[in-house]
Amino acid sequence: MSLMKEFTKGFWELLPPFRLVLGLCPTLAVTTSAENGLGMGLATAFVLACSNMLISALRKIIPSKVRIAAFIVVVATFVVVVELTMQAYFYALYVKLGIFIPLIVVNCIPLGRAEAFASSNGVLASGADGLGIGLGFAISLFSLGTIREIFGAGTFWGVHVMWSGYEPMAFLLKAPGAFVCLGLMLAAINLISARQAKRKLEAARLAAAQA
Amino acid sequence: MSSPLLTVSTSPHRLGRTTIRSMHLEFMLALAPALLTGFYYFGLPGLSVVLLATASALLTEIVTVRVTSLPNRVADLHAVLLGLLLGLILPAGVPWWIPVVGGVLTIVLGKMVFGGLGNYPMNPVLVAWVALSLSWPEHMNAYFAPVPLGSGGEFAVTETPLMALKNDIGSLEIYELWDLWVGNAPGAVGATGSLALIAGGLYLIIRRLIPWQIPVGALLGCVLMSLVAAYTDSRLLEMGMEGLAANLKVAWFHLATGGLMITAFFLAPEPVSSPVTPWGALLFGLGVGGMTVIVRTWGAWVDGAFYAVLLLNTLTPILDRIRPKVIGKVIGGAV
Amino acid sequence: MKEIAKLVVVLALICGISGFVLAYVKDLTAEPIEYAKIKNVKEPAVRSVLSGYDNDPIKDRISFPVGNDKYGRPVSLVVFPAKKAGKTFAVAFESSGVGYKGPIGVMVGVDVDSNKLTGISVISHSETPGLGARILEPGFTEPFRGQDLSKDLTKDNIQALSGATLSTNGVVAAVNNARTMLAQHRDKMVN
Amino acid sequence: MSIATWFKGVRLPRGAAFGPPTPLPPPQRIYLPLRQHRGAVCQAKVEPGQQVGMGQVLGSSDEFDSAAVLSPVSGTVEAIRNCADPAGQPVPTIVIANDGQDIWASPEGEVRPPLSDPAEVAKARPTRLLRRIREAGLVRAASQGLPLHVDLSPPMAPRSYLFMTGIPVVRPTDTLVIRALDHDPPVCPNQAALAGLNLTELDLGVTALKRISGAARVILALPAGAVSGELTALARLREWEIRTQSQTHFPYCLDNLLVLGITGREVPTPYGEPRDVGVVVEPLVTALEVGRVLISAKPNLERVFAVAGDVAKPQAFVARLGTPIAEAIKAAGGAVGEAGKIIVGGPMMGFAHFDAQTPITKETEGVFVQAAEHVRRYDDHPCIHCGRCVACCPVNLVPAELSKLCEFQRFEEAAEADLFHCIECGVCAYVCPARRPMVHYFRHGKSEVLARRMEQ
Amino acid sequence: MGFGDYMLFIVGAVLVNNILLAQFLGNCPFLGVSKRMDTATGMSMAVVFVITLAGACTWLVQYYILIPFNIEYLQTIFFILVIASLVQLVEIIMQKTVPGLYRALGIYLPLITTNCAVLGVAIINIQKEFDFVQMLVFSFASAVGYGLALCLFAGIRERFALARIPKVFEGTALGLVTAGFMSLAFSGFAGLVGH
Ligand SMILES: Cc1cc2nc3c(=O)[nH]c(=O)nc-3n(C[C@H](O)[C@H](O)[C@H](O)COP(=O)(O)O)c2cc1C
Ligand SMILES: Cc1cc2nc3c(=O)[nH]c(=O)nc-3n(C[C@H](O)[C@H](O)[C@H](O)COP(=O)(O)O)c2cc1C
Ligand SMILES: Cc1cc2nc3c(=O)[nH]c(=O)nc-3n(C[C@H](O)[C@H](O)[C@H](O)COP(=O)(O)O)c2cc1C
Ligand SMILES: Cc1cc2nc3c(=O)[nH]c(=O)nc-3n(C[C@H](O)[C@H](O)[C@H](O)CO)c2cc1C
Ligand code: SF4
Ligand code: SF4
Ligand code: SF4
Ligand code: SF4
Ligand code: FES
Repeated sequence: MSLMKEFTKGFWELLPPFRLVLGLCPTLAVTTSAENGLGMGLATAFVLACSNMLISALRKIIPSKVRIAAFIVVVATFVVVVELTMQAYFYALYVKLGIFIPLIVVNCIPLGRAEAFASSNGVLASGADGLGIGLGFAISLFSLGTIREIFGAGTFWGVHVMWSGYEPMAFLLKAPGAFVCLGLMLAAINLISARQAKRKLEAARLAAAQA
Repeated sequence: MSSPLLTVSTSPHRLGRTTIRSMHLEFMLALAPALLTGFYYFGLPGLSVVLLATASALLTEIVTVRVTSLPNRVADLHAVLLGLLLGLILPAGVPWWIPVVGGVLTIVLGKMVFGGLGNYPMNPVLVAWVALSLSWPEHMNAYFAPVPLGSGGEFAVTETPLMALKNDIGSLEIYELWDLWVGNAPGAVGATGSLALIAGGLYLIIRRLIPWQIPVGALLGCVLMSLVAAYTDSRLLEMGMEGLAANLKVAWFHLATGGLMITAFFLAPEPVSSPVTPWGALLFGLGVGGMTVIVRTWGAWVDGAFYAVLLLNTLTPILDRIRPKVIGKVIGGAV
Repeated sequence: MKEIAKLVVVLALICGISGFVLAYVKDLTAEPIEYAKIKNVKEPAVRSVLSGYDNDPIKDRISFPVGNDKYGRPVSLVVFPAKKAGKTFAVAFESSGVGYKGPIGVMVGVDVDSNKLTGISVISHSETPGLGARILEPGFTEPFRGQDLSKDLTKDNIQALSGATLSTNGVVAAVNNARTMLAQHRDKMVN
Repeated sequence: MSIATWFKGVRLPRGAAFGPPTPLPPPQRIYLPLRQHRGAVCQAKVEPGQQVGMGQVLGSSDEFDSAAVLSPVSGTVEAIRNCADPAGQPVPTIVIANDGQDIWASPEGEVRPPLSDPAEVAKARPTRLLRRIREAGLVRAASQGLPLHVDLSPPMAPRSYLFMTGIPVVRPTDTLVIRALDHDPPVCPNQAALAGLNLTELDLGVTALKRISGAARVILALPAGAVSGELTALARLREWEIRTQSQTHFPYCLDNLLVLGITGREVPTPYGEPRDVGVVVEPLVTALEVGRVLISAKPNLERVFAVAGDVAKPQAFVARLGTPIAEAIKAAGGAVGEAGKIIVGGPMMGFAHFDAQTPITKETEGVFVQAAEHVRRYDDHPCIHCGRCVACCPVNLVPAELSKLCEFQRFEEAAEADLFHCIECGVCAYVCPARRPMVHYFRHGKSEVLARRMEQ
Repeated sequence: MGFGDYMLFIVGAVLVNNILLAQFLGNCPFLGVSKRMDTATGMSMAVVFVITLAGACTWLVQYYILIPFNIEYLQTIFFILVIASLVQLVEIIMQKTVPGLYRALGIYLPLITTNCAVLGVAIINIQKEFDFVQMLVFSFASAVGYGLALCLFAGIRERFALARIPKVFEGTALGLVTAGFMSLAFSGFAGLVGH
């Protein structure tokens, strides 16, 4: 049960990059299409889940003085594994994601989770946490990529989806569009959260009134 | 013993006549000559672009204040002014939906996201213009050749003087400078009539609705940087144009063409995003003028005026730190 | 002291293991990576610039050293020959020129008998989408087909992109580089 | 005035020019706050029910910075209660029912022998003149005025400003400015006094002030176009300089800015005064009162003031101190239109009152009546950064930023951005198209900062 | 490269291809420490210092360790370790030798370890095959560009603190939109430097 909870918290409560305002660079840079977004997200999720588990397994052995260095080595190892694997089997995607694959190392999410969660929790829980947050990240990137691709290129996963005369709003695919889109999406999420909070508050008030 | 219904509030008890709404009405008045010039040369297509942009901006504002909790300040006519300005800097040959989308972007993205008038960091009209340009560059270059009203000619997309200059410095000689000043040249609907824009701008300066430092700085910056550009341009020498007179001709050309005049008098002095301090405003103006010519001469874009404003907008908070000495403040005295 | 020794040992161990793992993974993926590069980048390009062959240009590729890079490591040129009845009548290989934002890699196909281009295909570039990136479009690459390579190509021979002169120049330069390369190594390419 | 100031401040509408002040009959009931100036409150020296005569001391204090309150009429003390003074602060106030007899408390009301020879005054000991002024209960005729004897006495010790790093100010006074200008038109008592100018009183008053202050140089600051031949002749005789200036270029008739314009000396703010740069500025009304007190040897029981705005006949009056402003408004033909605001002082810097019974005091320069239709409402619109306030602020502040800092309760930062140098002239609010309550923000900010510093 | 070329190179790195606004590197600290001008300037200085130093160290590692031993595929892991230890080292040395500077920059140093900009610039240095001097100039100029964007951004955000911003946009959301606008503005520099 609690494993499930560790897993699902990444999808809303701790949804990166919106809730944890971390990992913004890849979010902004690679989400020019749904495919890129998903690829980047999954790569990160893989690194996150693996490094979380390994770090959790090693947590008793690693002296706390060198733990950050050790974490970095572990994360970086998995990043290189992903780098090589993608190059071998997903070459086209690898080329598109470019420098942002190696940058997963400094993407604050894996290190942040290592420090905040894996270093003090069991292997399974850490795996669930890493996978959940990683998948949450992948979903976020996928959504952002979808929006930008549909309006900015008129396609989804490379397939035309807008009406025939539609001329895409290329602005969305460029750097300014990335920032603006992410900002608007964050605002939308804020709005939903505010509504949720309000509803919860009202429900509580109603319950109190009834009692 | 006390008399009823007396109002008590802080001084001053008498206020000037200028309100935000009246200011905006006067801006529109000041824009009227440019709009008429645009109508004269670009006819119904030009007029409809302006009207569409204005209507779209106004409608967007109305809808936005309806569906959000933002205060309803439609009556201050800000949206109308923004839409008008946007329409005036669009080419007459754009498809109908460009001014419509532009109006929406201006209001929603440029203004409302920040909470409305007073809060946005950059000129909303120009934010929208650049977003449109990055998105649909071909449409945003659909400039018509002028066809004076009643002459019965056909509108056709053509090269603007600045595009011509970018490709070939010899274009300096093609255009009659007088045509450039009255607006008889290809360009955006309301940006070609330099004289009309100057007239409106002078009105605004005299009415003290814009600080004189910004337009003066912009024109000065443009002239100075044009001289630098001309001085370093070997192509001029190859054409046999040499000396100060030739360089001044380049400066004169830069002043009269493209978006410089509407920028100097209407877009750069946009209050919210420009500095409030006198020296800050002057530097801002100089920066806008100089940057315009830099982009035109060495940059990738054909015209630099609008980008220049956005760039200088990012500097506004820093320019605002340049202040005059406070009268009565003793040097060395603490607060 | 013991403490520090422990720190060092643990870190060294982790690093060492990591090194071993990565070396192993590197080994495992070396083949697939090489294959992926050719498969994904070169093959489609080769197929689009060559036609009328009855062999498999990818399988029959030849590579020969054409010099050293600045660290002294050898650089090879990979040539994809198009053969009919065992005779090479055209070759495709990669060449590059400098565009608006860095190098543009172009797969150039040349008919070795007539010295005419059988087609070009841009395989790597970092030009601006919507501007320079239009060098990818058939409208731009088609006019190259059939151009005579016995002298340097110029912009006027083809359909230059308006607003992207630099990108255009980059592609033209790549084709001209290919001409030089072909002249130098013709014997190694055609046999 | 320098070119730099030409573009600053605002041009206010010119009100109707005033003739000489009309005498106002003493009212039935008189209200006398026990503090009518900046400084200490007086203790009441009478009790309810007690009979008082004209000139009788109703309240006094041992503190130096206070001026005695003398009865301007004869009658009965009705009550002593807290009423709002012109600044809206509650102050113990003596209410006297006027018996209409105007009986002096002491025989003929004389306290000291008259001093009516300018030559004598010019040589009199300053302390002697000061004592007369103090006994007459004179207060500098300006909002927030000091007791005149305080205003004229050199500071006892180098001034230590609350907010300044103790720059000692011991500059001897060398210039006396007689200000016949009114800073807040159309409330123009000095202009009215100038219209009915009594040259003898002026001569004597200025001579006395010059003697007391020790100034070598006297400058008459007059409204442009109001220089009469007689006045010029007197000025030439006495070697006074005359300077003229527009009254409607607000706020350049305020003391500090006037001193800057005339002498080029910058009065340090906050809380600095012209005398810190060697200048004493006195309103014309005060100079005349000094002259009258010396000639008549009686205390000052009257005040010249203006009633302007939405009244039938805007004009200046001379009335007993303590007269409720309602009486003055009635005498000016009554308010026109629906009741809006009653403002003690002018429209730019005066205080709006909720009570028309507020009395004329020694600080009152006049009353501005505003009909409801002319009352302007402030708005809570965000600042639109138009910069009009910056262009106009006479002391070169950036009011836009200050107002935002105060609005968002960042008071300490506002103080660092020179909030305390704001003279609250209201120019920024006047020109603000967003109708922001600028002066309200500034006062609030100042009071918050002061409160916090007091706590520390 | 002559002097003029270097100038263009610098303008390119600072303005045209601004690592932050055009290349999306170092966004987390960009949004994290830009609420006030003074922290932004502190961070900017720290970034300039670390990026330049890290650029040099990683360059040396690349050409004197990775390439000679043919282990370029370990670039990522080597670089991040070099950067992390470098930051630690700088912190310790600074604390001992220039405590004043340490107090000013110290709190920003750990943040920088997890900053894409540092590793990103190090990798770009190698990808673009810069020589040592070019690398130094590029790293420094990129960092200055980062600092410039950060300070301008902080100026704008300070103004937001004095404005009634809609609730849902408060904080990061509006920061992102504004960063987008800045990126829009910086696109005006496009083409100033040809390649
Ligand atoms: C609010 C609005 C937004 C629009 N946005 C776009 C757009 O982004 N791209 C586009 O090509 N057309 C846009 N259109 C225009 C219509 O889709 C247009 O009819 C369509 O492009 C068909 O063009 P055609 O007339 O060339 O067939 C928009 C229209 C509206 C009303
Ligand atoms: C954002 C941006 C992207 C650009 N991308 C390209 C490009 O990809 N290819 C190119 O040749 N020029 C590019 N340019 C440069 C300009 O288009 C430049 O004006 C052009 O190369 C000059 O060529 P023209 O004579 O064909 O207009 C770009 C400019 C900007 C501002
Ligand atoms: C590079 C960088 C890394 C950060 N890492 C974390 C982190 O791991 N965990 C965290 O809670 N905040 C982290 N922060 C700070 C957050 O972005 C945020 O500013 C902080 O949590 C304060 O949030 P608040 O403004 O909502 O209080 C980091 C900031 C930066 C610049
Ligand atoms: C001369 C002038 C030009 C203006 N230009 C713009 C503009 O380019 N963009 C804009 O958003 N608003 C513009 N405005 C309107 C401006 O946003 C609005 O007037 C102020 O925000 C409040 O008055 C302009 C106003 C003036 C005075
Ligand atoms: S704030 Fe003060 S002056 Fe205003 S109504 Fe309240 S008590 Fe009266
Ligand atoms: S800030 Fe103060 S001094 Fe300046 S105009 Fe406003 S009220 Fe007057
Ligand atoms: S006049 Fe008002 S709106 Fe304009 S800058 Fe000043 S405070 Fe802001
Ligand atoms: S709210 Fe501020 S301005 Fe108003 S009375 Fe109180 S302190 Fe003064
Ligand atoms: S992801 Fe780039 S700084 Fe955090």
